Amino acid sequence: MLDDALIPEGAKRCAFPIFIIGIIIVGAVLLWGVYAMFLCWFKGLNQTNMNDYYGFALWIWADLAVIAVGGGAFFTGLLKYIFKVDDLKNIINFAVIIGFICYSSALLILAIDIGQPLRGWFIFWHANVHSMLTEVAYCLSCYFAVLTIEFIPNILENRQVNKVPFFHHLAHNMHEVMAVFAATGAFLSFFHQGSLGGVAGVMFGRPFAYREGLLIWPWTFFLFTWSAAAFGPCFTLMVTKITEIITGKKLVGDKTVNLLAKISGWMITTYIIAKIIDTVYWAFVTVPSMGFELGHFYSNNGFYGYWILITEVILCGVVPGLLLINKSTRENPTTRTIAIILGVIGVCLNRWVMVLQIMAVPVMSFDSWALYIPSWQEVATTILPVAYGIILIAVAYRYLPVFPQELELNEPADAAAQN
Amino acid sequence: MFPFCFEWVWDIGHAIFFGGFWYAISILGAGMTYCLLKAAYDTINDKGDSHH
Amino acid sequence: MKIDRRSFLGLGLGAAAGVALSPVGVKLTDDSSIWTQNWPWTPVPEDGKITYDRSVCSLCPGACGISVKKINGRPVKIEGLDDYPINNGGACPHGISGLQYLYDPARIKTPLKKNGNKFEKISWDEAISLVAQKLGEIRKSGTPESLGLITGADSGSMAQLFERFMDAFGSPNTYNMPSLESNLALTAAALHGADRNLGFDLDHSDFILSFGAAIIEGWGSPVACIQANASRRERKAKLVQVDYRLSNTANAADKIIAVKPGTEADLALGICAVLLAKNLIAGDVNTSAFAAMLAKEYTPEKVEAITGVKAADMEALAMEFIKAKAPVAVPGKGRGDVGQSLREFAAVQALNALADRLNKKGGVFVMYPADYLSFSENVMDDAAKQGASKAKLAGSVNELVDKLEKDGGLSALFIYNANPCYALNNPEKVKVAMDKVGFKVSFSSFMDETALRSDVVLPASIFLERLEDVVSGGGLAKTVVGLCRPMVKPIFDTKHPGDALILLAQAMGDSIAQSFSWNSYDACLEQVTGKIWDTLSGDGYVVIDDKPPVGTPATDFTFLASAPKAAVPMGEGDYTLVPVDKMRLAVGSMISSPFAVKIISDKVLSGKYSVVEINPATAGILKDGDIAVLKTAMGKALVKIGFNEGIMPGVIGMPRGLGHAFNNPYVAGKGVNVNDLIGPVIEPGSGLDAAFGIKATLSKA
Amino acid sequence: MSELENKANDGPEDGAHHGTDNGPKDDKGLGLGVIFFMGAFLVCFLSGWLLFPKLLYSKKEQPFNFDHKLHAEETGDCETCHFFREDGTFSGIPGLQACMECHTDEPMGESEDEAVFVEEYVAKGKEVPWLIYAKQPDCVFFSHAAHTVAGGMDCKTCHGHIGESSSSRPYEENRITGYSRDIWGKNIWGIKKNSWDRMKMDDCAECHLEKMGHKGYCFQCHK
Amino acid sequence: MVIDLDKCTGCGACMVSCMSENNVPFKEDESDKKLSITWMRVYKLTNGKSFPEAEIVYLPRPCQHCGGIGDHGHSPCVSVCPATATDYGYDTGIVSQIYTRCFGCRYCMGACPYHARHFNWWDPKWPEGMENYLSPNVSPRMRGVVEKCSFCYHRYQLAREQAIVEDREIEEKEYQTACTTACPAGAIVFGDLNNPAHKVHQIVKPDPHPDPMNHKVVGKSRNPKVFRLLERLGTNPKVYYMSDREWVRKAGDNYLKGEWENVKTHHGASSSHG
Repeated sequence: MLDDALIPEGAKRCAFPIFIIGIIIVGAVLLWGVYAMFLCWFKGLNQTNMNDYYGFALWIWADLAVIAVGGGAFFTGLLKYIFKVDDLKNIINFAVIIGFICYSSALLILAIDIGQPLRGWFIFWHANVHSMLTEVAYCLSCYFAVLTIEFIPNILENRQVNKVPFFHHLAHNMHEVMAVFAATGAFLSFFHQGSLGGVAGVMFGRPFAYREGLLIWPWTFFLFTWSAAAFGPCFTLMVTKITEIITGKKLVGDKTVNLLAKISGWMITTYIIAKIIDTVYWAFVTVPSMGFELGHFYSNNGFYGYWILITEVILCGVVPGLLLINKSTRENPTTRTIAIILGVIGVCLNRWVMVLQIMAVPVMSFDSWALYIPSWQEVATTILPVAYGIILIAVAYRYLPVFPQELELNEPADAAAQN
Repeated sequence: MFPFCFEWVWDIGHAIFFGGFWYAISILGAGMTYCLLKAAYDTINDKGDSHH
Repeated sequence: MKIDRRSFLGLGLGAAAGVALSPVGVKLTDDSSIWTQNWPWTPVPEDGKITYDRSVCSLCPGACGISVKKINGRPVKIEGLDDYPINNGGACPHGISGLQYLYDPARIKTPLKKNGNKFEKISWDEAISLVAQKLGEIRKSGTPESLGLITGADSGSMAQLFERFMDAFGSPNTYNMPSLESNLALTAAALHGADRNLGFDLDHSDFILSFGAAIIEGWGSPVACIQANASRRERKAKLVQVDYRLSNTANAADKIIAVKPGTEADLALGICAVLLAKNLIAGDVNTSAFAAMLAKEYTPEKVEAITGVKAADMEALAMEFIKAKAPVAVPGKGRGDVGQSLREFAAVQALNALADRLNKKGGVFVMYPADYLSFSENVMDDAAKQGASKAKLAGSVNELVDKLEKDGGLSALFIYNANPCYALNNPEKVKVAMDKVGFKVSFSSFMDETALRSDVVLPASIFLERLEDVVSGGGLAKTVVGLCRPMVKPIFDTKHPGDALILLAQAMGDSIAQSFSWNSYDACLEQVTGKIWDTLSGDGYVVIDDKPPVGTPATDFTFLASAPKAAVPMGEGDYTLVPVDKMRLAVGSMISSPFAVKIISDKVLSGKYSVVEINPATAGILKDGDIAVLKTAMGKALVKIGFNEGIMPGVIGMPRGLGHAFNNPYVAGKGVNVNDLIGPVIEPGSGLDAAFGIKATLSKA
Repeated sequence: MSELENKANDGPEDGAHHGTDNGPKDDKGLGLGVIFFMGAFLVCFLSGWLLFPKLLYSKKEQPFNFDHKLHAEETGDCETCHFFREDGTFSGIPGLQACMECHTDEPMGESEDEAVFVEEYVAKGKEVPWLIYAKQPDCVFFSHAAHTVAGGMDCKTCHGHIGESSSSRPYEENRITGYSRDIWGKNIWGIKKNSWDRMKMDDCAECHLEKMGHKGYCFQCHK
Repeated sequence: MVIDLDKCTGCGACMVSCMSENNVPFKEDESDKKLSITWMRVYKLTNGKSFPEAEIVYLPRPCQHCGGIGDHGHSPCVSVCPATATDYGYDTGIVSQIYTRCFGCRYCMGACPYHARHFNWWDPKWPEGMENYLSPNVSPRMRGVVEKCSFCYHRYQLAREQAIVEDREIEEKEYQTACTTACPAGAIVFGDLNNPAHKVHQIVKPDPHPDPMNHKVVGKSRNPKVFRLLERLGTNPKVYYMSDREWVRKAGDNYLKGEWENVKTHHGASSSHG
């Protein structure tokens, strides 16, 4: 094949043309998104269906969602390098790549979302340290730097690149001190995941969002960090599963998978308990003190009903949690996969509620519910990162030794793999 | 962001926030610098083959 | 040696490092953001010396004093003029938007001549000589009376100048657009004798009985009325609103008397009957025939049957009215202009007369029109004398439209301050009538529906560009003459219509020229207002009269005694469609400004749709926000359903002032013109179009 | 890390099979790379420092030369021409009318600037299109009254010694932002020595903090 | 600022006056109010009954210039702005902003329960020639930034300059907002809430102490007819509303079933002194 020299030693990859065709197909979707992106930049945000009631909409949700599911990177890193859970080395590379994709996407979406992209740097230069968004911006960009650093060695391990002694050594040395980077990453993640929760929690003008809390941090701050740590691994596992299906190979050993699933399970369960407590306190103490009954937030409109609360907390919270802490259901591929998918849906739904439902709920007694449907430009720019992610994973998988176990798990002569 | 920025005030809020920020930045910076220098050093010392 | 990729790598890195350590990055980052802060396509208003200049607004009959803020002589803001006798500091949304009219690119920028169905620009000289020549031919043909004039101006020097031109030319055919002023004058003429006005002393009344008059929504002199209402609340004076929907006025009222649309007159007469029966009426005016009719036709039971107001309630209301210290009954539902009947006005005024409220503080003033203009004797040659002495073609503008539509009769027509092709009911008919006229000259500032149909347009400077006397009207209980001053030189190649008229007259030559011997309108104004010019130009206004006239005028009830029929709404249908006047929407010859359109509620205009008020109780299958087909004998339109608990079941309220059809994306092409759906019902005896509404059907689109 | 190292070890030999460049060449390449690096670095570095500022700013001459020194001597102070209006707003650069209070349609003196003034502007009754060195953007509100009257500040503090100049220096405009160069300051890094070298927000803030104890609220200086 | 809702006729003069005073742009279609920039918006409230018992009230809503919880100046919008493009003036109590600093994240819009903040979704465009009426006292905003009512701060600046050159204090009548001066019904009263000589203070009689029933609330009115919008949230607005009608006062905030009956008679403590 054309690119043999680049493909990891001994690994089987699909024929180059097939690979290219795949890339082109996904690339088309990517270009569509890029086109929409430029429309938003040059014509302004009138290209979206946002309005003065929906200052935050699909994009901010996408942002929160990808960062939440990207949380798998920092949490896995934390376990691997700080708590020395060595089995995770089999999935850490992939976790990092996924994290890298999620965070780069998040930054891109933010760059499209703001009305004055060329002034975006004001958030750093003229920072208001009391704003949760400032905290988000800082930690987000710093942690993205960390992810890049964590990703570099993997790139340097490409067969050709690695031949350059300098790069070879660089990769080696970076692995040596990776723990330090991972620690910093964990620290940063804790804060920006949290402050993303804080973004909603501090809005005391918006009873649906407002939460009491600890010092300057509303409870949502901790809930967001926690949920990211809990559901992030689910996403890592889900993407691994998908990759395995597409490549038709086993890439990560069951031991590792089950371990991560178990950890995730316990995190989810503990998180959801906290979440339930928070919701109950909010519903029966916080909100009534502002003159609202719980029903106000789930009635008199065409979309937001109690179903969304139940789906998020019970169906996509309690259920996956239990499925994953229970040994038999965890080690059964079907139930495990179901739990993982439910978990990912759950965390995305939580972020949706904490962005869009807040905007939809009327606060003034004479105001009314506001519902919104995104414009195609918004949808396209939101799909853009997905396409970009697929391409990056495809390329990484093809040319980098992402899965240390790949060779041993796919002993001799398995059929020519598909990409 | 910097003490000479318009918004900068010497208060606890800025101390904590930017303290954390610059701390993180310096660790990352130091870490990378170390790796790069070390890598350069190794490259020069072992001509091509690196045995440990 | 060999240049490999590493050399290029070095090259790239070197360049990057070099740039990074130079000021380029920092400076460009900063400058690019500064660029976004000063985008060349975002206007930067010129700064300078701030001055304030005073004038009078003549957009509507309100005649409010305004203060214009200028920067280096450039007007930037209009506000109400403090201690001006009419509006003392207050202003309305339309007056404040004045500058949008001034700078509107949709204005007519030069004289125009119709060529086929296109307009072509011509110079003023061409325009004037063209019109002069056409009119010349008409005079030669010996039928000067075939020149018509449709005007919205009832008073002031411009109205008289046009009259003078018509006389000098030799035509009696001057017609006024229906307005509250003209309706009140007609009422006064019918009850108290010709050439009088009615003024309602709302400021001092302690019990206002309004028969649907939208007192705080544009009735009469809007700002003055709103202020009267505000002071009423402080004086603890009562307001009782007779209405079929919760208008803002009804909402502000202490009590609402719900009547079936179009039966206000019957209620008024019913109250008269009660007072008569209880013998609570003043003096012994010649009420014999009238009294007999009241006693016979307007017994409480009969009135209840007609109006739907409980007999007991009506009697109670009558007693409350008569027992009040200074009660006054106010006619003219909505703005009191289109769709009014003399019967209704007269009935309400009769109530005032019987309750002895004429020329009393807090009552109705029967006033003589402000007499401050003294034109020199009009020079009329024989042709003029003959023509002017001929009978008018019709009694009112509505009858004129009928006449023209049927068998023509005018060979030329002037239109000034009027937009009959929009403002009259059934505009389609008006357009047909207009097409029967050979030669039409418009003095409009904007290319409105009527100007579009004229053959020559002599564009008028707007009030901010001209000098003019503005007389208060609108049922005010005082007469104030204000001076409208030019705040800027005309923005476009427009002229003061007075100047245009003078030029025209002089171009016509002989006797007409002699009648218009001034060298400019400004000179003319100074001369004809000689008596008060100094005060007028000094203070900016002259209060002619603000006290109750002395003596009680006689009242002649014969018109009412003749038992005029009430107008019945045309057509079939289970709903009655009625137009609704909104303060935020301009009507008549005035077009809403972009700002006014911007502030219209989405319960009035939604996208391209007019929203109609309908009580959910009688909405049938229709739901709030549905698009529905509204059908009447005159035509049908797509409208949006707006549920409104505040309107009488079975009634459809539709905003008036929308649906303009000309080229201005900010104010036209929005909603439908309610007049398109209503057919005129001409009232015998007055010639008024008494169509207060029309039967209609609604069906889901 | 184990297998990573393994891979690293057999890296070079493996490369040899494919005949791509290996060990020794690398160093040369690197050396050459270094030379290229230095070259590119110097070029970009210097152009960034020397050429860039030239490109960024355009030079414009004033309509004609104005002698502040002379006028100051004649009138004795700044306020005669740069006065406050009754309402407390500042008149800024005087208009033709103000000039004509002293000037006539006859040139005063021989200078050709005087001639230009009379022929081009006085005769034609045209305002002189002065280019304002201290022009702030539209978003800025600056009250001269608050600073010079209430605050008792000296014109020089912000405007420097323009009052003593006898000739008008060229007006430099930033091609991107349209700002006068005086706002950012002559120094390309925006470093200033005197209070009047720069007129950016930070300079206002600095002084406000010092004098008022607070940098001020948005609307105090923005509109 | 105090607005007498019983006087307000909903004529809209305040909105127009505001727009022409502050260079607010307009579009061809403004009927989607969620995309319509109106610093001052007049809401229409109804009591839900049917004709002829139906009642309405018009409620003009400028920026409420919140003092935030405990009136410490942490307004809902100010505390969240990441770029310090909006702040709370402790001297005037006005929430001010720098349009050129704002980079359009719209967090403040989300945080404001009154929808008082509006985003420039489009480039402001005036029909050819109409930009001639723009006022130099307020800078036109560009696409992509948030804007809101400023209590006509520029009028304060102009009054201040006059006062400075005449070496005196600003008088009450010298600084009035555009909506106040325009209102034909005289429904809007504007002045310094802390100045006992000013009419607003005399009407509102704000209680300077925290409300014993809700410590977030400061400056509760001691006038039983006066209320604020969403007072319970602790936003502490500087705009007060006045009405004789109980249902109107109730509509100003949210109450649990039966709660209103207990709190409707609760006002700022008359014992405490301003």
